[in-house]
Amino acid sequence: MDDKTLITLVEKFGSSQLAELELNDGSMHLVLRKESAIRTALDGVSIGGAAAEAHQAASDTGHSAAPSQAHKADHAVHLGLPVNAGSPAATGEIITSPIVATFYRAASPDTPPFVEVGSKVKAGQTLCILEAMKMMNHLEAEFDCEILSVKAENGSLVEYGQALFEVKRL
Amino acid sequence: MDDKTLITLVEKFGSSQLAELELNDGSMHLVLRKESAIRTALDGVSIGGAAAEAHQAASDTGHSAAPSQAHKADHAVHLGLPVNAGSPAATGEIITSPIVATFYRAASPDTPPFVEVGSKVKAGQTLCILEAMKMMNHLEAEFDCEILSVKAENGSLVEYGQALFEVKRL
Amino acid sequence: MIQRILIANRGEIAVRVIRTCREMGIETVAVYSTADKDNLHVKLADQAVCIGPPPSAKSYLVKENLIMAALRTGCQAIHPGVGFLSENADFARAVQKEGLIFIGPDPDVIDLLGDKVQARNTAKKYGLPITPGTEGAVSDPAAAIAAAEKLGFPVIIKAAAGGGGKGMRIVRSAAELPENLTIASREALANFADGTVFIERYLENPRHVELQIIADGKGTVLVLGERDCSVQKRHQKLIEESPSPGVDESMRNRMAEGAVRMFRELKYRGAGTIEFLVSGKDFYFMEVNARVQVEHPVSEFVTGVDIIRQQILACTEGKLEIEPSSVRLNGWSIECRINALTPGKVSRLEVPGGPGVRFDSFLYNGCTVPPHYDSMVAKLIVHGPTRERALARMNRALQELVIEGIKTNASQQRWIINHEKFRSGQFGTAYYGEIEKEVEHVH
Amino acid sequence: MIQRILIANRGEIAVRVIRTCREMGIETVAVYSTADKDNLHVKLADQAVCIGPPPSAKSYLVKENLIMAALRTGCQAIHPGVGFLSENADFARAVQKEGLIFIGPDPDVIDLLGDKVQARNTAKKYGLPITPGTEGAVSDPAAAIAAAEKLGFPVIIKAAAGGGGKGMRIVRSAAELPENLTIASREALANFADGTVFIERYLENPRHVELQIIADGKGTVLVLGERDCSVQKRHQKLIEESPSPGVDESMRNRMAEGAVRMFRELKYRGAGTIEFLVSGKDFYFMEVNARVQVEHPVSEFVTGVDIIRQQILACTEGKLEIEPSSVRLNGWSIECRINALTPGKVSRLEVPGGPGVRFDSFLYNGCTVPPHYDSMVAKLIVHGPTRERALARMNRALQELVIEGIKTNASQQRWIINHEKFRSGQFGTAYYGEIEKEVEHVH
Repeated sequence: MDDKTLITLVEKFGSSQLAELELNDGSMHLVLRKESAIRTALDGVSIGGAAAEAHQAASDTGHSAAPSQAHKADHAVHLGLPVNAGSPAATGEIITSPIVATFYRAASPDTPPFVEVGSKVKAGQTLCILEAMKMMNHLEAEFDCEILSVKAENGSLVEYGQALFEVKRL
Repeated sequence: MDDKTLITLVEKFGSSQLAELELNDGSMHLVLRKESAIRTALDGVSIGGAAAEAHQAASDTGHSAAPSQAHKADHAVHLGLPVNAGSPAATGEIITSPIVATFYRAASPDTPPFVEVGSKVKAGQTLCILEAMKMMNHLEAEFDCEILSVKAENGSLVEYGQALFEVKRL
Repeated sequence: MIQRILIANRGEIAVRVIRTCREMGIETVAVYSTADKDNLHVKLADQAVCIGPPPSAKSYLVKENLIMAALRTGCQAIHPGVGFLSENADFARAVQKEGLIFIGPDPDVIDLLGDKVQARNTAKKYGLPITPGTEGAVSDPAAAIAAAEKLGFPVIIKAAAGGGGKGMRIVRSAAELPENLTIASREALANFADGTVFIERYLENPRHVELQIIADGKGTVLVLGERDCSVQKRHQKLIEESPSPGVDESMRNRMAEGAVRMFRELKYRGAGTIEFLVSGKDFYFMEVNARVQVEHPVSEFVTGVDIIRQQILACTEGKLEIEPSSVRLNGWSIECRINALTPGKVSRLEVPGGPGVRFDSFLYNGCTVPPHYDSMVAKLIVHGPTRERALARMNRALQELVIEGIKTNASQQRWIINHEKFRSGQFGTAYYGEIEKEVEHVH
Repeated sequence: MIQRILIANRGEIAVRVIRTCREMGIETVAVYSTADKDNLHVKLADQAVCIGPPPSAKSYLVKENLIMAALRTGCQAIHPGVGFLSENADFARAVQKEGLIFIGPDPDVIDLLGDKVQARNTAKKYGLPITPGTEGAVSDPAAAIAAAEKLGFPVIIKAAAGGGGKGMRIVRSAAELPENLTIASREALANFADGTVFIERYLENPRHVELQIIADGKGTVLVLGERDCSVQKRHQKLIEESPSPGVDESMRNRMAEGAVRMFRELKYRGAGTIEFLVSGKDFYFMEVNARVQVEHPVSEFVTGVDIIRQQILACTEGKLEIEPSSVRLNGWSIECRINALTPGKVSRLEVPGGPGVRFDSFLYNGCTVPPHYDSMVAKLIVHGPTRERALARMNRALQELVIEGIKTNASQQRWIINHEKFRSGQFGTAYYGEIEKEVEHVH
C-alpha cells in the first residue's frame, strides 16, 4: 500500500459506516465490520461464542444443535428442542407437544391419519395421538387452521415443546 | 512512510472518528477501529473484562495492576511492570532497569545524587547505581538528555524493565 | 450390566451420575426443562430429552414424562439423584411397573423410612437410641413434671400429630411446665384437631452426624464412616466433613452396629444415610435418607469408594465390589457447598487444582444459572491427612476459585472455615445462627 | 519454619509450588519474564518480580536476577522447580552463598549425580545393577566378539568420552562386530578426540521405570513407589503411571533397597528420582534426577503424600512428616501431559471434575501461552482402584476437558490410552515410535 492510499483509506474509513477494518497483506486477510455487526456478535458472546452461535442457528431452524461441540460427549444425539409457537422464523404457527410421548398420526395402523398437509381443521378436532404410559392422549386443535406441514415422524418419541405441526390460522 | 505522510496521517487521524489505528509494516498488518467498536467490544467483555480494563489502566499509569483482582492472592504486591521507552502516554522517554537490582541515586549516602530533576546529562554520564550481588553497576545515559523525573525510590528493589528516569532527549 | 440409564435430575448431581456412568460404560439419557437446555448435564449426557417448562412441578416432578423418556430411549434404569422424586415411593413403583430398575431401595422401604414415626420405631427395634421421651400422651401437669424431671430439663413438648413447629414448646424448668403444657395442647388442637402432646428431652446445640451406607439388598451393608453436617443455615447444610470432630472410634462403632442391623433387616438396597443427633457422648437416631446425598464426596475421599458406582451396582446387579471389612477411613475430608446468591450468567469460572482438591459443579464458562431451582451450583471438596491440613487446603482452594457473573457464598464459606470456633471443631447445629450476622457481612 | 520463598520457575510447576506453600503458610515470590506477566503463577503468588525479557537465557536462567529478587523481597529460600536451574549446582552454591536455602540436595551431590559416569559408579557401589558391559576399553575385534558373546547380542558400542549418539553402534551379531568397532572408534576419535570405545548389552524396548524418593539429608529415605514413564516421544515423557505394569513386588523391593542405600549414603536431601531401564525381570540403573519431577502427582495419588511439602520440610527443617515404614501404595494413578501444539490465547477452558481427578495447569480463561517455553500446559491426573478403572476415569476426564484457542495433544492422549497395546500394559520405550504415525492423524 502506498502512503497516498493509506491516507485515502483513513479518510474513507472515517466517514464510512464501518467500525472496523483489518487488513493483513501478503496472504491477503481482510476483515470489515459495521458497528451493528459487532454489536450482534457480542450480544451472544462471552466464552460461549461458538455455543451462542450454534444456539442462534438452532432457534432459526427449529432444531437443536449441540450447544458446544467441544463439550459434547461422543455419540451425542439430541432429540430436538422446543420451538415457541408463532416463532417469527416460521411462516405459520407451530403446534408443539405438551408432554413426552410417542407421536401417532392415526388412531391405529389401519386407519388414515387424523390430518394431512393441506387439511383444514376446526378447533377441537383431533390432530394426533400422544401416547404416554399407555394412555392415548388426543391432541386437539385450539383454533381453526390449515396444516402446512407435519414436523414429527409417526411413531417417534416427541419431547416437551417439540414441534408437531406447522399450521396457518384460519 | 515518509515524514509528510506521517504528519498528514496524524492530522487525518486526529480529526477523524477513528479511535485506533494499528499499522505493522514489513508484512503489512493494518487495523483501524472506531471508538464505538472498542466500546462495544469492552461492553461485552466477559472473561477478560476486569483484566482487560485493569491492564488498560496499567498501561496508562505505567504501573501494573493485578490483571484480575478476583484471581489475585491476598496481600498481593506487584513491584511494577516494564514500561516501554517512548510510551505514547509519557511526555518524555523512559529509561528502564536492565536487571533486578537495588537502585541507588548516589555513589554513597554521603555524596549527592548523580542526577536531579532538571539535570542535563551527556551520553556516557552515570545516572545511577544498580547494585546486584554486591556489584555496583553504573547505569549510563545512552544519549544526551534532560532528567524530567526520577521514577524509582532510592534504595528500593527495581525489576527488569522498571522505569527509572523520564528524560527528554537533547 | 445395564447399557443405558436415565437420570431424572438436573445440575450437579446429574453431572455426578453421568461421570460415573461413563466410567462404567453405561450410556446416559439426561432430562431437562426448557430453562436447562444449556445445562452441563445436557451437554455431557449421550442423549437428552426435554420434559417440560421451567417449574419443577411441570418438569422434573412429572413422573409420566420421565418414565416415557426412559422407555422410549431404551433405558433399563432410572437414577433419581437427590431431591425431586428421589424419595418418592410412588415414582419408584411406577418405574418398576414399567419394567425399569429404580436406582434406590424397594418402594416399601422408602415408604417405611419416609414415615418419621415408623422410622423411629424401626430404629428403636434394632437397638438404635432415640431421643428419650414419654412413651405416650401426657396431659396431667403433675405427671408431666415427674416425667420431665426424669428426662432432665430442658425438655420439648411436641404435638403427636404435629409438624412445622406447631404445638412445640421448649421448657427449661418444672415451674414453666404446666402452663406450656396447656398452651402446646391448645395449639396442637387448633392446628391438627388433636390436642395430644408428648414430652422429649430437648437437645441444645447437638451435632448433626450421619453414616454413609451402601447395601446390596441382600443383607450386606457397607458403612463408609460418618459425616458431620452441623453447619446448617435453617436446616440447609453448608459445610460437611468426615470424620466428625465430635465422634470417636467407640461412638462410630456403636452407631454402625445399630445401623448395619437395621439396614440388613430392611434388606436395604443402594446408597442411604442414617442421621443422628449427637450430644456429648450420646447419640440419637433422627431419620434415614433413602438416597444418595449431596455431601457423599467427603465419604468418597476418606474411603476411596465411588459411592455412585456401588449404588448402581447394588441396584442393578445386587452386588458390591467392596467387602464391609475392607473399608478404611483415611485422613480428613471437608466439603463447602457453593451456593448462588443470585441467578444469572457465569461470565468466568476458574477451578482450583493441585493435590487433594475436587470441584463438582454444573457450571461452565458462559452458562446460565436459572432462578427456578436449588441454589447450590458447586461443591468444593478437599482431602488432607488431618483436619488442620484439610482446612489449610480448603482455604487455599477457596482463594483460587473464581466465579464471576453471579454472586456466591464462596467468600462467606472461607470466612467460616477460618473462624476460630469452626477451627476448634467444638460446635453444633446452633453454630451458624450464632455467626449468621457476621457471615452476612462477608463479601 | 521459613516465612517466604522465591520460586525460580514459571508455569505449571510454579503454580504447584505456590499451592503447597500457601497451605503451609509460606508466602511466595514469583518471578516472570515480560512474556509471562499475566501468567497464573504471577497472579497466585503474594509478590512477583520481573526478571527479564522472554528468552529463558535472559530471564529464568539469569542467576543474579533470581537471587537479587529473593534477597530484596526478604525470602529465606529458593525453590528451583523443574528444568531451568533446578539441577544447576553453581546456582545452588550461589544461593547458599547469599545465606539462602536452596530447595534441593547439596550442590556437591548435584554435581556427583549430574556426571553420568560418576552416578553410574556410585549406583554400582551401592549394589544397584548397571547395564552389563565391558569393564574398560575394547579395541581388539576378537576380544570384542568374546565380550559381546558373553553379554549376549544385541550389544551397543559406546564412546567412552561420548554423548549425543556419536560413536554409538548397535550390533546384532558377531559377524557385524569388527567393522562396527572400527567405525565407532573412528567416529569417537573424530568427535571427542578420543577413540576409546566400550561395549554394553543393548536393551531393546525396555520400560522406563523410576522411584520417587524423598530424603531428609540425614539418612532417612522415603520411597514413594515407582512410576512407569515408558510412553515417550523422542525422550519426552507423555504418559506416566504408578505403579508400573512391568514391576512386581519383588522388583520394587530390590530397586528400593539399592536406592535407599545410595540416597542414605549420599545424605541426599529433598525430592529426587532414580531412573531405571527394565527388561523382563531385570532392571538397570540409568540416572538420578536431583529435583522434583513433572510426573510427581501420580506418586502423590497412590501414596497420599504431598511431595512438595515434604521436599520443603526436608530442605528447610531437615525433617519429614512420614515414617518410611508407613508408606502405603493404594490403587493406580495415571497422568497425561497436555502439551500445546500451538502457542496462543486460551479462549475457553473447562476443567474435568468428579472423584479421582486432578488437573494441574497454569491455564485460565483468556490466558496466553507464549511461544518461548516448554510446550506442556497442563497435567491431567486420575486415580482409581485398578489400572482399568483409572483408565476408564482418564478417558472420561479427557472427554470433559475443553481447551479452546490453542491446539493441544489431548485427543491424541485419549487415543493412546484407549489403544489396545497401551491397555495391555505390555510396552516399552519403543511403543510411541510404533504408533507415532497413527497418533499424528488424531485430531
